Amino acid sequence: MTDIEVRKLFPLLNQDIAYLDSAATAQKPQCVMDAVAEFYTRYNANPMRGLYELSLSATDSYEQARQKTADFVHAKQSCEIIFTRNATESLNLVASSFCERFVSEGDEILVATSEHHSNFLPWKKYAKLHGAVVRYLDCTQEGLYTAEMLKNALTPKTKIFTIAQISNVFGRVNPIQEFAEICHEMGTMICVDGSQSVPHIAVNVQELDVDFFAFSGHKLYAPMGIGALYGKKNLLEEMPPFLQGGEMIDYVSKEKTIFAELPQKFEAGTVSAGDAWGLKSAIEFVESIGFDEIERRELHLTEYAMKQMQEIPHVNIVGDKLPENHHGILTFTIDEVHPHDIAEIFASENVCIRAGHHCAQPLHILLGIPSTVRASLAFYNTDEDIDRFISVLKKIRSQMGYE
Amino acid sequence: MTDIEVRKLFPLLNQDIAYLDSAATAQKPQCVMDAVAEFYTRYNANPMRGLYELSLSATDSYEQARQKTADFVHAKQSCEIIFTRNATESLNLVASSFCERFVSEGDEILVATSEHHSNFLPWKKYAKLHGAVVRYLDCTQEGLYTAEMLKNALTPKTKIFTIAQISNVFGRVNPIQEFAEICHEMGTMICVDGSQSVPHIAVNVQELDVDFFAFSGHKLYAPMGIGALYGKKNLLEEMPPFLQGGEMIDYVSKEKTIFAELPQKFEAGTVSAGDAWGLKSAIEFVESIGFDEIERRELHLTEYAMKQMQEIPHVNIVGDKLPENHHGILTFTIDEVHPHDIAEIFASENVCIRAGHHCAQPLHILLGIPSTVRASLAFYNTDEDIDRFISVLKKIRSQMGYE
Amino acid sequence: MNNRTFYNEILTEHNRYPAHKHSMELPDFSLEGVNPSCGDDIVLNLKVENGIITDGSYEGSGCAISQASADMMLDLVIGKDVKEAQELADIFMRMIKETVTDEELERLEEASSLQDISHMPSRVKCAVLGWRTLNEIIDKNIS
Amino acid sequence: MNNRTFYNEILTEHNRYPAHKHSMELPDFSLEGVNPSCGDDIVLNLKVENGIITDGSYEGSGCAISQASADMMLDLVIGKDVKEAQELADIFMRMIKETVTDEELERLEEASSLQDISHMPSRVKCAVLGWRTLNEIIDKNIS
Ligand SMILES: Cc1ncc(COP(=O)(O)O)c(C=O)c1O
Ligand SMILES: Cc1ncc(COP(=O)(O)O)c(C=O)c1O
Repeated sequence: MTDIEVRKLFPLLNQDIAYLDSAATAQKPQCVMDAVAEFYTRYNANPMRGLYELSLSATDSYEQARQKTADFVHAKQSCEIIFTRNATESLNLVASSFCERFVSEGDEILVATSEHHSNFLPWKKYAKLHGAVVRYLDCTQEGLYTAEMLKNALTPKTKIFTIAQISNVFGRVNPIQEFAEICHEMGTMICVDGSQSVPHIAVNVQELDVDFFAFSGHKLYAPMGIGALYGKKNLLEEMPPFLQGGEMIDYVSKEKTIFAELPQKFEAGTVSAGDAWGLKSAIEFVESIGFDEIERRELHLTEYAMKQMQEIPHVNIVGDKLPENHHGILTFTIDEVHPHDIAEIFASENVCIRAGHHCAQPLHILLGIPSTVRASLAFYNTDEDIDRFISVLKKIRSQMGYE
Repeated sequence: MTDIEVRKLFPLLNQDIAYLDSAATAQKPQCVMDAVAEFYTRYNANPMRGLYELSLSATDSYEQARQKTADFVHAKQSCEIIFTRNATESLNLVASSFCERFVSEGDEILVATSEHHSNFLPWKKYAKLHGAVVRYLDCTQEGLYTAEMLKNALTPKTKIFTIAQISNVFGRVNPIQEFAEICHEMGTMICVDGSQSVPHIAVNVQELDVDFFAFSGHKLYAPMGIGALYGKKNLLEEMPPFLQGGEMIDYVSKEKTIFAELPQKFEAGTVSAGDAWGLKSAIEFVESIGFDEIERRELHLTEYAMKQMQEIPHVNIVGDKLPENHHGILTFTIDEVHPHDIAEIFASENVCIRAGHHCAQPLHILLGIPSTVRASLAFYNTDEDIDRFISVLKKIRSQMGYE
Repeated sequence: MNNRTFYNEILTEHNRYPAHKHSMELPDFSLEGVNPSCGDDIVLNLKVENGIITDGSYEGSGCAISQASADMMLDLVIGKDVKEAQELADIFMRMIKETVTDEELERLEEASSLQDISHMPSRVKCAVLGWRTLNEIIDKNIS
Repeated sequence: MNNRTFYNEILTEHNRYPAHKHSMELPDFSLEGVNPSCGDDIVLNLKVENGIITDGSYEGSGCAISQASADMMLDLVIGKDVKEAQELADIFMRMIKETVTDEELERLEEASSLQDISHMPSRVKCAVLGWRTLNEIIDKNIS
């Protein structure tokens, strides 16, 4: 695929802009926007309960989206996919319901220190509610977690270990399959935050043998407003619901409630069927490009950018030295220049990058850096975007009066 | 406005269909679909944290949507509007956070028996967690709640009373302003489920003086995937967050968390900015029609339908005899015919109505009817839709072998 | 989708004038079958002697499809041995899944009038409720 | 939006070579000002005698705008009486809100170079941090 072919698919990118903030949210291809409109034009009704044709179509399209999502991450059954608003809701759901069912006084929850707040605060909240303790697994300065480190941290009391497949600061792939094996040997469950992995690499939850896997649609070219939680059926079945309301019960009286089967048990209220239809379209879009092509393009761009960044004095890349350990995520600092000033100068040239702690404040504390700058790529970026990024990067210190 | 003018605005309705299930979800005007696409074409970025132009536009459009929503229900300040997925999430949020802050052992929560499961199950869940008791306020067979009834039910231990402004089974407007006054005199807070009222009548939360007010976008011509909770600022400020994760904190270390200000405190993770932009467009659409016109059309249709229904033997309308106490919600039974069979026969003629307990099972138990059929109107319906509905209604008993 | 014909006379007759909808004294087996999602609820009663279903009845409430289907089922299985009843249940289930031959269909007699339900995913549960309950009784107690 | 010029020489000089960024022994007043959302964090120290700000300094960290703005502010208010400092703070705040006259602007001297911040809603907090902290000290302790 040529750059021009790729760019044509993303209407927002047809302007004078270098969008390098895809780890925050991805731009949307036209087909995804069309799919959302298609849902409302052709299938719109409240799914699940209607007997009329239109409601059956709405239900059917929603369940097709679920099946597509299940296939995408290679879940065994579609009822193992719970639709949520975003990864944050997925992680709140699993933290709440898992802890309510499986965690009690004195237990431990192990959280990787590099986690996004969304995979950290919910565990802290529900650990506290159930009298458990949150412990942390620190990584090296390069963002490395090893089997050794994990083995040393697990105890017989560790009920669950939670870690991102790819951290939104480092971009390195953690060896989830190995970690899952180690955890399961200790009787520990493993929850994986896939927010930054599903847009970049093929995921197979059965091969990885993870117990839970959460991600957002909007980083995967889908609309905002839809996310997913994969969970192993036997675990989800044992867990109590999270949100309560319409569509998630079979019977309610003043005294008694019988919850619906999976997956409805975890989807209270009217579902976001339009956005789910958009997610289906986004997954089909990604599949039509293919992860081989996506990885090839993204690795090329990452290499192209890193090689130049490494040559600029006073620019320090966070994480590993090798481009293949970044998956398009380039977090960095510039000596003596505050990240917000860096971001502002980039912004003035219409290069969209992000400054701050990227919702990973405990990691920044561990690294001893209050905040950083992050440029993050998707396969729709081009060498030209990188050139633009590098040319601004080179002049930042001089613009701030240094050298 | 003529019927033809109205219908042209709703692409899905341009087919051989009588859509009479708007209380479940409303059809969407073209402008709303266009707005969602516009967001992704022009403003798409992750709101809140970026310093670059596009992210500022995303933030700005999201906050414009919040301001529009605040103005629509006449909130004093836009930070009193929390965006959620739907009314169900709004009600889970308020039940969780209100109970955590204000409810303890031995307190009471008073729930109207006609409530939708979404305004009933969350209160039950969090009441239990905090050792409080849920009590019920029953209505008459006609769906009437009076000041007298409420006064008799409130006790000094009642922390909050929750009731829909319009029940999704009866369609009658409850006297919320009067109820709020009664509650406040007793030191009880009042939470109102506005899911069925915002599409049909003008709402002013300050005049009503309610403490919380929840609704969904999708019943108000907006996309699925966006809802709102209004709460009085001083209460929301005192309440702890619900979902936890990105964007809702100011500072996090391993040990310490400082939550963000309103409204971010309650909006964890990436927000549904595209759907919020759709909600803004939907509200503008409703405002452009105007509630005078909406109420006029809907009352006409309700009258037209009810008059004919009342003449058909063996058809029993649930609730009040007067059309003005229905707001387009026509719940009924037919002697000796099961509601699912009724719905199926309607479905076979492409008349979209709904059978079941409409997520109001405790109410059905109170009424002594296991399930009912509901036709529900919006201003986009026409006399022709009603004619079609009535003509099927008339032949149902004979089709089932009666008479 | 229009003019779906499955509310035909066979169905409405069984619904209005069920032959087997009554209580039974001292049944050998009795089991409740429920479709929680739509509220159909029946109790199936059977008398079985030497492997033969000698009598049967049902009680409960639900839509015409669930009630008529249970009634037709009892018409069919009363007097048959348990193994044949299981075969018939199997044929009925396959009819719903559209994997049935014309010969098999004939064995279902009036119950074959429910064939069109296969196009109505939301009503399949109603049609199979009686059969599912029958199967459960046999699996648990007899075979 | 392009070529926004507020990283000008005045700003970068104050950021690189601040005149007042140091600790102070025995200040009369000392207050921490924080922008939690972007991490700017300063401690403002003041000496006040007979209503006159005789000396001031700040410590802390943050973006160039927050640091340079605090430095320019101290340039301006040291030697002035408290009432005038308040007036200047008021002018600065109004400059950000774009309700300021040219004459008023002149009174801000170098600090007026931050005028363009008014177009950058996300950086306004940074620019006013020092002034907000100054106001807080005066309101709480002096006026
Ligand atoms: C009165 C009432 N409350 C709450 C809800 C729940 O709304 P949602 O499913 O959009 O969360 C509904 C709609 O189903 C309703 O009618
Ligand atoms: C690793 C990781 N986890 C979780 C999230 C939260 O995703 P969302 O904001 O869509 O809920 C993000 C994105 O911000 C992320 O990068």
